[in-house]
Amino acid sequence: MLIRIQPAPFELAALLDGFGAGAGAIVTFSGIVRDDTGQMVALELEHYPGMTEKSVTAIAEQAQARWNLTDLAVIHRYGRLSVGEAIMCVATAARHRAEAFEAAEYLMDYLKSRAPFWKREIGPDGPGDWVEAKAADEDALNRWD
Amino acid sequence: MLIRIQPAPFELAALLDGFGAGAGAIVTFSGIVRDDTGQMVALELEHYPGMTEKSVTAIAEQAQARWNLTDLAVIHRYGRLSVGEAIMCVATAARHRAEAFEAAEYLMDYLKSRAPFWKREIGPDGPGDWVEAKAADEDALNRWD
Amino acid sequence: MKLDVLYFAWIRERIGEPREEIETGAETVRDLVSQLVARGERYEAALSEVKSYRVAVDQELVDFDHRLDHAREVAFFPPMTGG
Amino acid sequence: MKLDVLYFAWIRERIGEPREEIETGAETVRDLVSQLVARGERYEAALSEVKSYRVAVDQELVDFDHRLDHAREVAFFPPMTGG
Repeated sequence: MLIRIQPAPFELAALLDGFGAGAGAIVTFSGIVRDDTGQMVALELEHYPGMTEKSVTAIAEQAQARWNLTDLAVIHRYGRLSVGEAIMCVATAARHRAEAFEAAEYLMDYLKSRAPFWKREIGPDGPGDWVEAKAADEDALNRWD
Repeated sequence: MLIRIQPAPFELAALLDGFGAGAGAIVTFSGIVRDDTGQMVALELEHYPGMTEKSVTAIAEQAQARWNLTDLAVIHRYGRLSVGEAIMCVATAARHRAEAFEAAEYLMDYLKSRAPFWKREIGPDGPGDWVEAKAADEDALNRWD
Repeated sequence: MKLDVLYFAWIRERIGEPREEIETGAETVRDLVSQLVARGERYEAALSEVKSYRVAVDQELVDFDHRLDHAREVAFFPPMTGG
Repeated sequence: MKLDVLYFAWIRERIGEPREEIETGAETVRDLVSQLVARGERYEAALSEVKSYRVAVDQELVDFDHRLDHAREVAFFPPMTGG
């Protein structure tokens, strides 16, 4: 299991090198800074040092307890990220595809609403609005009950 | 949209270079040759030249019609593949994670049971059993009706 | 009518060749299967259990009632195991 | 009891600082919130609407009835937007 909370960019390829030996299925998810309005130049991600790594690790351990994974990785960045840059990624490895897909979706649902990160849009004139949490993201957690 | 049916190995990293511009979410799935019995040295993948590319393209087009994808790729190999080698991969890019995940799972479910590939296990003494299709894989298609 | 008939995986192995040209008056896939099975043991071993395999006509999956009116290529193969 | 109180995102902005040490006799998170809101406008703007934010005690998410008996660090922040 690899958990990294870092400001630096990462390479998915480097993460996957040697990842999940013995697995039949590897799923990755990458979250990318998206400009929906044409007015955004970056995202600023604030986080809660100390709690962040702890809560991401707890989420990853829940996924490992629930599915039979041969490997699991989470990288989540913070700080200022330009449009088009990768914010984070998860990777899951399992014998069969259903396990790898479900575990990756579970990780994403929990990271989205339970890991202490807050996004703010940065426009051409500086900091703009904080991104609001969506009811749909909170609801997505219910499917895992 | 990129569709490749080939015997040669591929690099997921190369596939993802420039993939899905404008997307907020990229999902990849890789299928790896797995040795469950400790007796397998390779898989031999037979396919139906002519029909293969056609049916994979049709499956990809169905996914594009169903979800709002900014990009989509499928690479599927055939021929002899050693344990640990990647058999195939799909990649999907969308604005939101639910679309990217669903489209990737849809592609996998259809590629598994509707693309004309047949796997046979190769043991230390040569060709062994043909891999049998699983009822669960056929059933998995029902969720998309 | 002349048809290219293709066999894959264990169906190919049981019949002993990957393809052959067949002269047939079969109206449907089912008729063609009956004609092939009547050819003898190898074909019977490969094609008599219709639930164990699939059929494509001109590279599209079809069912056994599919008509062969303008068909050029018929393929028989086990359920797919891609991915 | 002395508590480290941390603020994040728009809560930090409204209060005007990221953390402070607070001397309190609050038994629960709810008591602490009342005490903070009573400090004036900035705190009221940040913390009076309890449905708009979350609380962690010693880096674990808790609800407003959570007791502060052995607490050392309390954090207030908006619903998370990670991923």
